[in-house]
Amino acid sequence: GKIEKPQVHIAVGGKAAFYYLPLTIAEQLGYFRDEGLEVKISDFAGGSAALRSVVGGSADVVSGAYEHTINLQSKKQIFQAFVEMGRAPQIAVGVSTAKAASFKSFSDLKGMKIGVSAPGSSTNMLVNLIGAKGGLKSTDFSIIGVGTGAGVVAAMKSGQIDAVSNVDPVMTMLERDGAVKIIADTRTLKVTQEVFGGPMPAAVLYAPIEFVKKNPKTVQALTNAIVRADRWLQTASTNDILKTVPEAYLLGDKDLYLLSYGKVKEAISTDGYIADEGTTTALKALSTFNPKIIPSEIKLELTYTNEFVKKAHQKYK
Amino acid sequence: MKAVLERGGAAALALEGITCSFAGAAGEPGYTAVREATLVVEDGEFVSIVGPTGCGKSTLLNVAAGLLAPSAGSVHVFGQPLAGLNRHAGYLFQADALMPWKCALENVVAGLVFRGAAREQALETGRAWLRRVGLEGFGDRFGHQLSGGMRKRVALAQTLALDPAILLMDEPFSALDVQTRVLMENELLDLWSADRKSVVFVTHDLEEAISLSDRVVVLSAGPETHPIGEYAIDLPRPRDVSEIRLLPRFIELHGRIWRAMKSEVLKGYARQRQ
Amino acid sequence: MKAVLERGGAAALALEGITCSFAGAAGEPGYTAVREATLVVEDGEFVSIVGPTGCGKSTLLNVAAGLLAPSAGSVHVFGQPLAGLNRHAGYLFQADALMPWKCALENVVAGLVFRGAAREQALETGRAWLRRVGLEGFGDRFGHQLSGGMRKRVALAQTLALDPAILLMDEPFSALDVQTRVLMENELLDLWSADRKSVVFVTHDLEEAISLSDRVVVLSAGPETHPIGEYAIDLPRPRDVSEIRLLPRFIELHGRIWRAMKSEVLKGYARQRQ
Amino acid sequence: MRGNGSRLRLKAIQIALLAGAFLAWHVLTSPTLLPPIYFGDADKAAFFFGEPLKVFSRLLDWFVSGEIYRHLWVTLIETLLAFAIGTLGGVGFGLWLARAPLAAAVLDPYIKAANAMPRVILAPIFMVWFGLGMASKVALGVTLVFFIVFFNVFQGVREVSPVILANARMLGASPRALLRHVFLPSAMSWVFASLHNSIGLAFVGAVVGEYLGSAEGVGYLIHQAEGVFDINTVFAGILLLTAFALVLDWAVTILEVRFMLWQPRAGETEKL
Amino acid sequence: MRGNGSRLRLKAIQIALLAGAFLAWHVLTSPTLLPPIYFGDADKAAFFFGEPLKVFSRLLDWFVSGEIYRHLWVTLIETLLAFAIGTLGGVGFGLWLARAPLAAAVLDPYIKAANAMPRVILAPIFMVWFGLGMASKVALGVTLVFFIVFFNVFQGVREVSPVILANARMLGASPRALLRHVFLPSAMSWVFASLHNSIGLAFVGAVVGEYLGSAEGVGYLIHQAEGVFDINTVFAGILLLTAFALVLDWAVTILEVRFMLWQPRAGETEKL
Ligand SMILES: Nc1ncnc2c1ncn2[C@@H]1O[C@H](COP(=O)(O)OP(=O)(O)OP(=O)(O)O)[C@@H](O)[C@H]1O
Ligand SMILES: Nc1ncnc2c1ncn2[C@@H]1O[C@H](COP(=O)(O)OP(=O)(O)OP(=O)(O)O)[C@@H](O)[C@H]1O
Ligand SMILES: [Mg+2]
Ligand SMILES: [Mg+2]
Repeated sequence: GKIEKPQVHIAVGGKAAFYYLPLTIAEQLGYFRDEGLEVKISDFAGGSAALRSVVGGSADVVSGAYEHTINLQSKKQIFQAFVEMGRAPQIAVGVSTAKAASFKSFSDLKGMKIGVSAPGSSTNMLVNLIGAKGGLKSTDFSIIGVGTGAGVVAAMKSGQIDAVSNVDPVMTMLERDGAVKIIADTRTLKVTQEVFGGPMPAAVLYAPIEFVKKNPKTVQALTNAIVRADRWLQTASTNDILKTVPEAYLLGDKDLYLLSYGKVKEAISTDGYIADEGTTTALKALSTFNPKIIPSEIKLELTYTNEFVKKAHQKYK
Repeated sequence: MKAVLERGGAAALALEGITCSFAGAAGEPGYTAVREATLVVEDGEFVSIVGPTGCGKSTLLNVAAGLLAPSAGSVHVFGQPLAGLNRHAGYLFQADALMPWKCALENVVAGLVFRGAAREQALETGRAWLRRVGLEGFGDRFGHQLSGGMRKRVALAQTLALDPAILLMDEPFSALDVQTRVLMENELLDLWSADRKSVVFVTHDLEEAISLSDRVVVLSAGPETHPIGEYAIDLPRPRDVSEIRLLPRFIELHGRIWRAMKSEVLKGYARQRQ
Repeated sequence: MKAVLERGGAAALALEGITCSFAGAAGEPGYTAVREATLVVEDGEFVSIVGPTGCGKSTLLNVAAGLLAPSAGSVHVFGQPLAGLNRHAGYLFQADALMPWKCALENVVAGLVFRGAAREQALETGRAWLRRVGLEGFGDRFGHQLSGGMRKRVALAQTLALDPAILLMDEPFSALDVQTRVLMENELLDLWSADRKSVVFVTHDLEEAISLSDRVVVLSAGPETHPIGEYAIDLPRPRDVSEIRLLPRFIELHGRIWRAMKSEVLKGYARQRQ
Repeated sequence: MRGNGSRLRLKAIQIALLAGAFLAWHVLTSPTLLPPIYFGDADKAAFFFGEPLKVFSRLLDWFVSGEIYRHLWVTLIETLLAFAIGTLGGVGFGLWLARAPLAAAVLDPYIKAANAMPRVILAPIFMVWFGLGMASKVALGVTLVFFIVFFNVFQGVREVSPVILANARMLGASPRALLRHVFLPSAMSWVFASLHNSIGLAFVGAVVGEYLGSAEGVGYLIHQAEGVFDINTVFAGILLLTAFALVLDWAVTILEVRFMLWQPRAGETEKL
Repeated sequence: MRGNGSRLRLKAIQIALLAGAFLAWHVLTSPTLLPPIYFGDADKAAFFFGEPLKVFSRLLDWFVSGEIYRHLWVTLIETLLAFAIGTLGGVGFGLWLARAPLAAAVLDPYIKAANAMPRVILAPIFMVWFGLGMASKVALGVTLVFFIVFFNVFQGVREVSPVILANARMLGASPRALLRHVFLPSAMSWVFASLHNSIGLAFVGAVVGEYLGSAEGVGYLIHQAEGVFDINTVFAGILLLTAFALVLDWAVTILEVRFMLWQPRAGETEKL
C-alpha cells in the first residue's frame, strides 16, 4: 500500500558519531529512497535537543538513545522505539594516565573530577553506575560537563579532569594518544553486560506513539531501511565503509576513524531487534540514577515494539 | 492656523499672576525666577520686554509658548485657557534651535511641511523667505556651515514662514550687524503691520524696543522678577526704524526707560554682591 | 602661559594673506569665505573687527586660534609661526561652549584645572571671577539652568580666568543688557590695561568697538572677505565706556565707520539679490 | 518629579502584568485547567514550559536546602567579573581608538571580525586557554560585553560637540584631561545605554559558559536538569538569574542617575 | 579629506597585519617549524587551532566543488533576515517606548529580564515555535540584534536636544512628524553604532542556531566538522562568515556616510 507520510524528518544529536552509523549508512546507500521515503535529517547539538524537537512537533522521528523513551514517559510523553541500531551504549570510561597507576578499583573514583558529555546524560549515568559498584555515592566525585568535542581533549590533557566518560571518537583518540587508561568500556557486549547487569539497547529510532500508530507503513519503511543497514554493516569491509560514509566524516583523521570503528563494531546491532531483557535493564539503570523515575509507573511495553523489525526480516530474508 | 474666530476682542495673550519656581537640588530650596508677573498682549499689539540679563524674560516666553508650566498663575490665549502647547504662537528661540541634520532651506520649510503643505509649494515659500532674510544661495548649507548671524536668520525665516498669529521672539537680532538688523527690523514691521500680529519681543537693545513697539515692559532684576514699568510708545506709525531714533519723543522715552532699567540693574548687582 | 620671553617687539598676532576656502559638496565648487586677508595685532593692542554678518569674522578668529588651518597664508604668534593650537590665546566662542556636565563654577575653573592649578586655589579664583561677572551664587548651576546671558558670562569668566596673553573674543557681550554690558566692558578694559594683553574683539556694536579699541578693522561683505578699512581710535585712555560716547571725536569716528559699513552691507545685499 | 501616587500606580500595573503572565503560564501548562490550545495536549506544554507552581517549589527547595548558594555565588562572581572587565576594556579601548584615527582605521576590520565570530563555537579554545574554572566563563562573558561597550564608547566619543571640544582644547586641556573632562562625560549616556544592554549579556555569557562545561554554577544546574528533562528546574534557574540581572541593572540605574544629574529634565518648575 | 597616499598606506598596514597574523598562525601550528611554545607539542596546537594552509585548501575545495553555496546561501539569508527584523523591531520599539514614558516604565523590567535570558538555553523552545528551518535561526538572531538596537535607540531618542525638540513642536510637528524629522535623525548615530555591533551578532545568531540543530548552513558544516575533530573545516567556516560579516558592515558604513553627511567633519578648509 501507499506510504502515509513519504516525507520524514529525523532528528539526531551528533550525526557524525559512530553511535548513529547505521542511520548514515541507510542514508548514503539510498535505503530510505528504496522504501519510497524522502528523509531529511537534522543534526542537533545533543540527543536531548534532538528529541525535544520531536516532542515539539518540528521533526517526526528521533534517532537517539533508547532510555530516553523511559525518561520521556516519566514526563507523560509516550514514545515508542521501533528499530535498534546499537546494542551497547558505546560509552567508555577512562582515567588519566597520571592517576592510572594508583587506580585499582572503581572505589578509587572517589574525589575525582570526572568529565562527562553533559551532566545528566548517559555518560553521567554510567559513571554513577560504576561508582555504585565501587560503593560510591554520586556525591563522592564531581561531575563536569565537557561536551563530546575538542573540549574533552583540552580538559583531559590540561589535567582539569581526572577521569572521563565519553563516546567515540573522543575516547579512542585519548586512548591512542596515551592520555587515558580505559576502566570500563561499554563498546563491548561483555562489559555492558557486567556494568548494567544485562544487555542495554542503545541507539534506536523512536517516535511519538501516535505517530507510530497513525503511520505504520512509514514506520515500516524506516525500519526496513535501518535493518538493511544493520545487516550491511555486519558484512561490510572497512574499505566499504570508508567509501560509504561522507568524506567529511573522515576528514579529521582517517586512521583514527578506522581504529575507532574497530572498537565500536561489536556494539552495532546485528538485526535491529530490541532485546526485551534489555529494556528492563535500562529501566533499572535509569531508576537508580534518577529517583524521579519510579519503575512501577513505567509501562515498558509502550516504549518499544519489535513488530516492524519482524516484518522487515520477512521482507529482506 | 490663524485663529480668526476666537479673536473676539479677547487679548491675544494674557499671562496672569505667573510664578515660576525651579526645583533646587535635593534638600535645597528652589529658585523662584518669576513671581506674580502679569503680562497682557492685546490682539495686534507689539510689546517689547526688556530687563536685566537672567531676570526671566525667556522663562516668560516659554510659559507663553506653553513649553513651561508655571508654578502658579494662568495663561489665556485669545480668551481660551492654554493647555499644552500654544498652537497660535510662533517662537523664535534665544538658543540655536535649527535641526543640524537639515539644510537651511529644509529648516525654513520644516514648519510648513509639518503642517502638511505641499512640498513644492513649501520649498517655493522657503526660498522666498531665505531671500527676504538675505540668505539666497545658502539654502543647501547645514547649520555648522553657517555663521552665527546666518543661523539666527534661518531661524527667523523658519518662524515667520508659518505666519503665526502670535509671535514670540527672544533676542532675534542680537547676532546681526547694525545694518542687517535695520533691514530685518523693517521686514518685521512690514509683516506685522500687514495683518497685525501680536508680538512679544525680547531684546536688550532699548532703541530697538522703542522703535518697534507699541509698549515696552521693563522687568525687575531676578530673582522673583515681575514687571516694574510699562511705557506706551506713542510714536507715529508706520515707522522707519533708522529714522525714528532721531525724534525728540524717542529720545525722551529712551531716557526714561533707560533710567528705570539702570537703577534696576544696579539694584540687582548690589543684591548679589552683598 | 604668558610668553614674556618672546615678546621681543614682534606682533602678538600676524595673519598674513589668509585665504579660507570651505570644501563644497562633491562636484560643487567650494566657498571662499576669506580671501587674502591680512591682520596684524601689535603686542598690547586692542583691535576690534566689525563687518556684515556672515562675512568671516569667526573664521578669522578660528584661524588665529589655530583651530582652522587656512587654505593659504601664514599665521605668526609673537614672531613664531603657528603650528597647531595657539597656546598664547584665550578664545571666547560665539557659540555656546560650556561643558553641560559641569556646573558654572567648575566650568570657570576648567582651564585652571587643565593647566594643573591646585584645586582649592582654582576654586577660589573661580569664585572671584563669578563675582566679577555678576554671577555669585550661581556657581552650582548647570548650563541649562542658566539664562543665555548668564552662560555667556560664565564663558567670559572661564576665558579671562586663565589670563591669556592674547584674547580672542567673538561677540562676547551681545546677549547682555546695556547696563550689564557696560559693567563687563569696563571690567575688560581694566583687565586689559593692567597688563596690556593683545585683544581681538569681534562685535556688531560699533559704539562698543570704538569705545574699547585702539583700532577698528572693517571687513568687506562675503564671500572673499578682506579688510576694507582700518580706523585708528585716538581717544584718550583710560576710558569709561559710558561717558566716552558723548565725545565729539567719538561721534565723528562713529559716523565715518558707519558709512563705510553701511555701503558694504548694501553692496552685499545687492550682490545677493541679483 | 514623579509623584508618589503615579509611582504606586506604576508598580501596581507592573505587578498585575507579572501576575497575569504567571497566571497565563499556569493555565496554559496545567493539563486540567483548560482545553489545550497550542499543543495537542497540555502535557506537552508542561514539558516545554514547565509549570509555575513546580518551578516555585523548586526555587524554594534550593533556598531552604541551601544547595543553591554555592552555584549562585559562582555565577554571580563570573557575571560581575565579566561585566567589570568587559566594561573597562570596552571603555578603555573605545576611548583610545576614538582618539587614534590611524589605529582605528587599521584595526577596524579586525574588531568587526572578532565581533562576528560565533563565540560559542570557540568555547573549546577558551577552555584550553582558561581552563574549566571560572576564568573561561568570564572570558566568554567579556567577549560579549566588551564589544557592546566598545562600539558605543567609540561612537559616543566621536559625537562630542566640536565647539565644546575646541573650547576645552583652547583652555589648555591635555589629551588626558580631554578624556577625563570632555570625552568621558560626553560619552556617558552612550556608556550607560550599553551597560543596560551588557548586564544581561554578562549573565548570558556566564550561564552559557557553564552550560558548555563546568562543575558548578546555575548554568550547570540548568544543564543537568535539561539532561533529565526537568524543565521546571531549568526555568527556576532562568528566573533566578533574571531576578539577579534586574538587581544589577537597578544598581547601574542608580549610578546613571547620579552621573547624569546635569542633564535637563522635562517640567522642572515646582508646583506651588 | 583623506588623501590617496594615506589610504594606500592604511591598506598596506592592514594587509601586513593580516599576513603577519596568518604567518604567526602558520608557524605556531606547524609541527616542524618551531620548537613548540604554548603546548607541549605543536600537534596539539594544530589540533586546537588548525593549520592555515589546510584551512585555505578547505575553503578552495568548497568553492571549487560548489558544495558551499547552498550552505552559505542559507546562512546569509538567515543573517540578513535576523538583522533586518531585529533592527526594524529595535528601532520601532525603541522609538515607541522612548516616547511613551508610562509604557516604558511598566515594561522596563520585562525588557531587562528578556535581555538577560540565556537564549541558547531557550533554543529548543524557538524550535518548537518556529520549526527546524530558517525561522528558528532567524528568531535567535533577532533576539540578539533586537536588544542592542533597542537600547541604543531608546537612549538616542532621549538624548535629543531639548531646544530642537521644543522648536519642532512649536513649528507644529505632529508626533509622527517628530519621529520622522527629529527623533530618528537625531538618534541616527546611535542606530549606526548599534548596527555595527549587531551585524556581527546576527551572524552569531544564525550560526549558533544552525550549530544547535539544523540540516544545512555554515553552522551545520561547522558542527559536523567539530564532531569529527576537523578543526580546519571549523576555522574555514568561521573565516568565511567573518568575510561576509565585513562585507555587510561595509554596506552599513556606506549607508552611514550617506545619512551622516550633515555632521561637521574636522578640517574642512580646502588646501590651495
Ligand atoms: N531649568 C532651570 N532650573 C533652574 N533655574 C533656571 C532654569 N531655567 C532658568 N532658570 C533661572 O531662571 C532665571 C531666568 O532665566 P531666563 O532664561 O528666563 O533669563 P532671561 O531673562 O531670558 O535672561 P537672558 O537675557 O540672559 O536671556 C535665571 O536666573 C536662570 O538661572
Ligand atoms: N564649515 C563650513 N563650511 C562651509 N562654509 C562655512 C563653514 N564655516 C563657515 N562657513 C561660511 O563662511 C562664511 C563666514 O562665516 P563666519 O562664521 O566666519 O561669519 P561671521 O563673520 O562670524 O558671521 P556672524 O557675524 O554672523 O557670526 C559664511 O558665509 C559661512 O557660511
Ligand atoms: Mg533669555
Ligand atoms: Mg561669527
